[in-house]
Amino acid sequence: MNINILYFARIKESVNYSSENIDLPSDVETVTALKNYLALRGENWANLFNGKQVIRAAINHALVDDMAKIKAGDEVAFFPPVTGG
Amino acid sequence: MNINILYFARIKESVNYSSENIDLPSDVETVTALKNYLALRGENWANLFNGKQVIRAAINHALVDDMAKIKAGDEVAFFPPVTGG
Amino acid sequence: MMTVRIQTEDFDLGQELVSMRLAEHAKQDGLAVNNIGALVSFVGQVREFTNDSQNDGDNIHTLTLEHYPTMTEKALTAIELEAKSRWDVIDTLIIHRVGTLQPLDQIVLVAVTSAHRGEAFKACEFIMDYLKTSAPFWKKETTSQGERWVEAKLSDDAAKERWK
Amino acid sequence: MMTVRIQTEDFDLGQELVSMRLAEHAKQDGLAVNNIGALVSFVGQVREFTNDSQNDGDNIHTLTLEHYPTMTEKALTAIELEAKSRWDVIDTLIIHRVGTLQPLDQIVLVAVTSAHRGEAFKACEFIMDYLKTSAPFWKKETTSQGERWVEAKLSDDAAKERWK
Repeated sequence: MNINILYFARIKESVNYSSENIDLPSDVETVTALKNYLALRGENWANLFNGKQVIRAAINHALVDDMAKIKAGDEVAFFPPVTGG
Repeated sequence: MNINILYFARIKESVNYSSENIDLPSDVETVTALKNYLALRGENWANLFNGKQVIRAAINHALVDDMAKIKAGDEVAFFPPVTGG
Repeated sequence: MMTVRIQTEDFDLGQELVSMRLAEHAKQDGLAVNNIGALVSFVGQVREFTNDSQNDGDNIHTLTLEHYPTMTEKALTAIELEAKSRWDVIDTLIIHRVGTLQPLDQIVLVAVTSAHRGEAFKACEFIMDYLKTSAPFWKKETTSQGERWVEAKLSDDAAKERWK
Repeated sequence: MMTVRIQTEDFDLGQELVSMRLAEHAKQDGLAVNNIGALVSFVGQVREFTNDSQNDGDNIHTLTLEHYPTMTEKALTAIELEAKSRWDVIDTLIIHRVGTLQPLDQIVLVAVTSAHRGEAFKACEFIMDYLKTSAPFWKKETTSQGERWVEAKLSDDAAKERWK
């Protein structure tokens, strides 16, 4: 399925772009599965998405946990813990 | 002993003056004793100081409870529970 | 730093708060820069209607504040000192008006600065809870029903008890 | 009533708070008069020095706030709605700046009005605690040591947990 992924803050700087449109294999159905899938892209991606760093996710502008399901057309965002205010 | 007494808010309105200088009998040594002494002045005073109404006291500008001792030269104030802010 | 002002005249809310957040009092006194990150403030104002159990919904015409002049500043300063002893705050300000006010007039401002927000929130609410129960002010309302002294609220005593 | 504004430009603290306490938004919209007795507000500003464990006491040169535009307003509105469902408040306002700021610049204003103070204090602190942990903002500091992303604080998670 096709989704959009957005990256923010130090994750954006680390992967060096802010968004991408991607076709996922059919077995990538959750946030955890998507993180694992991205971690396969190389060392930099592995360091970010192997679970050792806290990476928050939002689907369609709502915070979700890693068990959340992804569906076609979703906007999935990855970012560090927030630090506003 | 000689002390000054101040009255505030509805107590001041009820007794109809705001302060007095008074010579107390030697056995009037606490706030309670002073309240009882004032209550002897007549019905209006009795209604205020017979213990059925909550009347706060301060000695020399500090809130005290009814067991507090009074000494010569003190400024004793009587007032209703405060309602500022 | 801490400040207490009792006054009949109104105050400029924006000016007071900007002065607090920029630590202007401290800087005028040549004190070190304070690293303020948080400003919490409370403004109490005259409501337009009474809404306690005794006198529900009357229009308030005026509210008159009486106080005990020689005690008031002492009581408020003691409350600020207690707040500063409990929390790591940088500056505290209390402005309380006395005399006759109209609906929507400001009555009181409490403002607290600190490095981080938690301390400022706690100290500001603490100061208000103690002011409500320990500072010698009394309110008299005038409504279409006439004049009456505002009664103290049990909820204010309960609010103070939380801090013990 | 409730308002959320995300903006690069500064805001006039006094004007915003006076508008809240006089219920000017409500009155412009022809809503009933609100009987506001209490206004609680929080201002967060850029500190002059870092003071966390990693980078203690450096001068802050600039602070840059990034956010997630399409999510930010939604997240802040959800926090205001949650606050209004928990407490009897009249109006809430959140203004949050983004972009590059200097020391002493205002970052955020949260203001809450209510009839009585307890509800306004709770709702204002609740909104800040949730904003700190749920709204998509990220801070990057520039100091003499270079640039670094500000780390989230465990104390902010703890502050949010209190409300559960």
